[in-house]
Amino acid sequence: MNWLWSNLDRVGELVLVHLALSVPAIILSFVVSVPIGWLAHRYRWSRGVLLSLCALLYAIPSLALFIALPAITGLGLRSPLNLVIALTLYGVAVIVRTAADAFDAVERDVLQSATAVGYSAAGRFWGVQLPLAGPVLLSGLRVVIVSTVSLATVGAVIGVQSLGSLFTDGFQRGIQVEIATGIVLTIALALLLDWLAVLGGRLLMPWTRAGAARAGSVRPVAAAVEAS
Amino acid sequence: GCASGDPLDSGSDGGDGSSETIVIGSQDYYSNEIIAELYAQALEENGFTVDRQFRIGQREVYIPEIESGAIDVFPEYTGNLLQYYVPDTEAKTSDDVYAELEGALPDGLRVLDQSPATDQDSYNVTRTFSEENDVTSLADLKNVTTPITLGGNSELATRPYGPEGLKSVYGVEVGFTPIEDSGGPLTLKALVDDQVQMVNIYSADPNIKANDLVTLEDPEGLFLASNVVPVVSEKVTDEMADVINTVSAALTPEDLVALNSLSVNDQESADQIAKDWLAEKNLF
Amino acid sequence: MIEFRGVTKQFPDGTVAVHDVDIVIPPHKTTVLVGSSGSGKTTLLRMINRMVDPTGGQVLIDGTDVATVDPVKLRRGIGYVMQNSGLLPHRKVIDNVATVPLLRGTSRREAHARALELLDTVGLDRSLADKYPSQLSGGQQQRVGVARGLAVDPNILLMDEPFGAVDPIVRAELQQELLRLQGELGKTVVFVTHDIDEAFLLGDQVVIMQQGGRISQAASPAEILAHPADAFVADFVGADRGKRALHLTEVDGRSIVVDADGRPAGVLAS
Amino acid sequence: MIEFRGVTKQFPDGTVAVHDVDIVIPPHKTTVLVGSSGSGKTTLLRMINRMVDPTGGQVLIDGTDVATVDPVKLRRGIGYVMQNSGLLPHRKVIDNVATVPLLRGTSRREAHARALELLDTVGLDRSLADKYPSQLSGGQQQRVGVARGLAVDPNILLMDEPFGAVDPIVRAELQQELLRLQGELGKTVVFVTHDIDEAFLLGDQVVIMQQGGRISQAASPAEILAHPADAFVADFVGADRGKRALHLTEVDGRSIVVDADGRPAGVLAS
Amino acid sequence: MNLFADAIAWLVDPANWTGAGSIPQRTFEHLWISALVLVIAAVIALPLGGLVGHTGRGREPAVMVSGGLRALPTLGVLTLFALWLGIGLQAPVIALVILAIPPLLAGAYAGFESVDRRTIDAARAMGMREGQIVGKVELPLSMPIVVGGIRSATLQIIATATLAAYVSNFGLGRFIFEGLKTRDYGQMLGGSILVIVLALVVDGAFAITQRLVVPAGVRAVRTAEPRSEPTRPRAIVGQPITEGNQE
Ligand SMILES: Nc1ncnc2c1ncn2[C@@H]1O[C@H](COP(=O)(O)OP(=O)(O)OP(=O)(O)O)[C@@H](O)[C@H]1O
Ligand SMILES: Nc1ncnc2c1ncn2[C@@H]1O[C@H](COP(=O)(O)OP(=O)(O)OP(=O)(O)O)[C@@H](O)[C@H]1O
Ligand SMILES: [Mg+2]
Ligand SMILES: [Mg+2]
Repeated sequence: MNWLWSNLDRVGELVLVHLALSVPAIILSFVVSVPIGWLAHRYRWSRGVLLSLCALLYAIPSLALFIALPAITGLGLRSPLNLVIALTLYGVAVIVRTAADAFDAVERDVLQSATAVGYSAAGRFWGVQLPLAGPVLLSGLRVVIVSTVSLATVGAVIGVQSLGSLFTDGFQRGIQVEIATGIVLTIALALLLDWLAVLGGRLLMPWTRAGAARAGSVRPVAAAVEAS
Repeated sequence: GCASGDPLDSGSDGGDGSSETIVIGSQDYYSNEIIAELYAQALEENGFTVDRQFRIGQREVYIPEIESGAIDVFPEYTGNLLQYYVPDTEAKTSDDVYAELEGALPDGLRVLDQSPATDQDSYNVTRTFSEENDVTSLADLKNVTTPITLGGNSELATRPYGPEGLKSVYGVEVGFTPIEDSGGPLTLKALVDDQVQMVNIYSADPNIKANDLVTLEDPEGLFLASNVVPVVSEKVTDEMADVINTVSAALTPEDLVALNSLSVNDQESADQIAKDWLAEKNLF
Repeated sequence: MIEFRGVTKQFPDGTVAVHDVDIVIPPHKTTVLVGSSGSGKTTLLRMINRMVDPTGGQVLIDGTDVATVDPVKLRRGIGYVMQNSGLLPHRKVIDNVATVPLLRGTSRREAHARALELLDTVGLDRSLADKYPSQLSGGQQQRVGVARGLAVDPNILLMDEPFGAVDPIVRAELQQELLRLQGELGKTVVFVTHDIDEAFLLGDQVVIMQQGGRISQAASPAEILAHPADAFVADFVGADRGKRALHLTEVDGRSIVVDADGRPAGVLAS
Repeated sequence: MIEFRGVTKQFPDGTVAVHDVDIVIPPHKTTVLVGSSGSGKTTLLRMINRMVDPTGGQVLIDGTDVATVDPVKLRRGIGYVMQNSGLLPHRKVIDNVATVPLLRGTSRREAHARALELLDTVGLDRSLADKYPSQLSGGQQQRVGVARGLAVDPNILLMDEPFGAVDPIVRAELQQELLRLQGELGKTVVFVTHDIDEAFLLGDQVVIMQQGGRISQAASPAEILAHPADAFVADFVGADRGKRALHLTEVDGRSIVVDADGRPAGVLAS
Repeated sequence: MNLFADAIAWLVDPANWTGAGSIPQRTFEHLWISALVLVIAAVIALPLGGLVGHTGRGREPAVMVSGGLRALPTLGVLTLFALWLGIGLQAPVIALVILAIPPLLAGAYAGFESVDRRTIDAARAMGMREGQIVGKVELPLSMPIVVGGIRSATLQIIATATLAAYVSNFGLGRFIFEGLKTRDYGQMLGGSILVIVLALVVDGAFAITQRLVVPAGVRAVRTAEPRSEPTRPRAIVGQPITEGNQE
């Protein structure tokens, strides 16, 4: 415990650094994935290709990507930008499939009816398709938030500061409290961002709350619970 | 207040105009950070402005940054640094190493005075092992009949003082198990649990004493001496150099072990450890 | 008046959904397209607002070929109601009703005021205005759909099985409501169903379609019953079998109308 | 014979789905439970095969309280057909039909032979035996569901809106098929629907249920039409309004039966 | 791009294909630890997820656990357990099991949940016992999603098993750490390529398995989607809206 009290400054600093690494990566991967997901949804043939590429991306060991990336981007090894790019790539790998599913999940009838009442193609995308894909996109975003915050710690192995530095340092010095602090803070940070995303989702998509209220009141399937 | 760096600042933009700010770096290693902190606080005591860019990582990462001028002061170790520039160096003793190092540094970089404190690779065995096999020196290992496995960071496998060196210099054959905590608690645990019989631990590591390990002597000079030494850029003025030299001179090998112990055993922060030591030594 | 002139639609995969259709849909009346699944009703309907473009022939509205009109503009002037109401689930009821006026650039205030009136028109309580579609029952959603279709006061209202997904009791209610509304508003309604009862109830003109997108007969319900154009129509409306071949029987002093299978169809008014 | 004696069902959440129901379901006849959504029809039906256990009263089959019978055994002896056919999507048609005999330990060979016969019985081609349910049309699936319900030659067949999800034309076909089958087999059929037309067509006895799980009237269709027990029933069957209040009119020399709204209901046989 | 040439050179160097610590040995080790972890995690997560999906109870906790575990940084867990347990396989196995549980758990409960309640209802009405419902109905019908969960867990395990090398002398991660520490980036990248190839091969094997274990009828549902609709097919289903919309 002694460690924690004498290092509050450093811990606070690392939390900020960690945020600065993961938040841009989360936002970037979301922004990049939505159009890719839309492509996969819109053009069936591209779906297989895009989703396989994502699976491939996902299979790259993080450590390897952190090292190989500078060779491609030309950035310094220690540049946090590398890490942000790598995390973004992983985020994209995670979220693209969900994004495609999100657009698939929008009911055709609703789109048809939007067309029928006179939405233009662009108007329909922004006004109908995107918001209605929102709930599923949000679920994808939440997975990305959690996994990105957690994955960002691996950068510490190659010397990019983050909450992961508490693991490597605690490991060298044999301070378990330090590692535990890192773990707890990583989880807390992930859950905090996740909570913010949920909150944002509620604000931006008020109809989902209304829908949930009704879904809850729909009568339970009689037999599932009843006759067992 | 993020002293150790704005995360989006890669540190490659060295000359940001304010000539009085001096950038101090450190390895991603607690002991090195403490020394860097000593320099930093000493300089601050004397009215200089310091920008701390600590915990940068391995040598291959930060050396280019020192060379590019992004970092002005960096605590180093003479032997290890020399090997970085001259992998097949023949120098062994403190003075030889220091002398050769001065010549080996690229233009624009220099080392200040080296400190008496050393922190170099050393091979350690448990007291039990030492007594049972009657081993106190690397040369004695020849007589050990049971197989010996050496534990240390993976790079040790290819270093001149690694298994190859042991074989060529002392004629000892050892196995090798990589353990990636730079001679930290995991290495120690592996040794104590007899998963490995000999480990590479930095000589200033307080765990050697705390665990009653036996550091094997190195009569043939397998390891080069490695004293603490600051590498500095041209931005470091004579006044600054004086301050740092004063610190270096005051730092004894025992001090370094004690400082490390404060970090590992008492879990104090580098900042606190440095402050207390400077106060105790009453340097400025 | 809507006029189909030799209209054919062949989809890219080769399916001929509508084959050489000629028909006139009179204004201010309800025309019902009826036929079994896949007979091309929806396709025919959608050619009116250019959701589908014909591969042959012309569709004219008041003499203008729709092919010459910008589809988005065209659609904004034609009401459209579909089976599952097609409401936008992320918009409140009032915004759903006001969708097209808003798209057209009507001020929010005006559009909302008009939307509230429309809720009255279709018999919905104004308190529902701030709910989301998912909070409404199926029948209420359908009414909102109708209100939306009426929002720009279109001359033409296209309805594609609007009551197909609600239960029979609510459906009966909605049918009555539509009859009342149509009595008041007198729109040109084109209504698709595959329920012959519904067609007979609502249609001034009933168009019976058969597989392959051909029209078998287009006439008033009574005429179709009295003189089915061919065996397919007779069979389809059931004139010569089962439920529409009726006779009378006495039960406890009341005249019960009974079908060919002996099941009662109703009571004869004395 | 199935007998309900003072049967009540209150769900754990407090909903009273069925309230103090007394009714006798005669053997070898079709009894139809009809009523609007939520009136407790399904709950009543499920108490027969113990998918739901009553919270009050007794359900007797041929004098035995079902509560004393092992539910699994009970269910294996009672046919059950539901709305979406409830077929197992990962089993071929033939295996679906043979499910219960196989569960009972009949040999595979025998069960399959019987299943093929049953396909004939419900009017399905034997070539469908090796298809999966998803490869069948809705109507065909429903027939397979009926065949499965008949597989153990049960005395009792429970059908919960079996034709609720197929289109009206197919539905009419299936209804005729059921009438034919029942003419041949003479099972005790309990049939749930909320379509009063279907109830009148199929039921020897029609049980009209109202909200809160109470029975309003149980009688033959003609009786119900002639003498509705109360205003609710009269309204529900439409005897005093709209489509069942009929009168005659002449069109081109034929007698057309027309309802209160002036829409034709059929042609009077001369 | 020079780096990639180094990597290829390292990969084709016959010296790296024989002896202790050779590519075949490391690959085998990597597969071995991945399989071990997968089996342990599956034994924990699959029955639990199946239970949650079958009963519909405990869904909230299951969602929270799988979400929360996802947030657990593997590196932290690995180092913490390594401090307690020392070098060797125990710490990485524990860390990887924790990593693998969320996708497996989620796959299992989502799979069981995805089974149409009405199908289960019908099975019960026919007189199937609970065990038979699980074994003959829910299990086969949930297979596509359950196997999907296993597949994604496996991919993660194989990619992350490289971290095992941080605390043990095991697996393909050794090449990456050795390369990192000795600045032999060709070796590092070569090692990474091996991991990627391994992951893709295993994933491909899974794709084939998935085909085999998914009941034929369930597959047919997807291809013949419009027909499976209980109501009449809607003509436009499955067709992107292009008609009249070319503006
Ligand atoms: N976009 C399309 N591409 C290919 N074929 C289509 C398309 N849309 C409809 N069809 C086919 O055209 C025929 C007529 O379809 P349409 O939807 O007009 O029938 P419908 O009478 O409305 O049927 P339902 O009563 O089922 O709604 C059908 O065979 C259908 O499969
Ligand atoms: N398992 C259950 N738990 C709580 N309430 C239930 C349950 N099952 C049914 N109910 C309630 O009991 C009442 C009767 O339901 P039931 O399913 O018997 O109606 P129904 O007449 O079959 O309706 P529908 O025509 O919609 O099928 C309804 O109010 C329903 O919400
Ligand atoms: Mg249609
Ligand atoms: Mg029901």
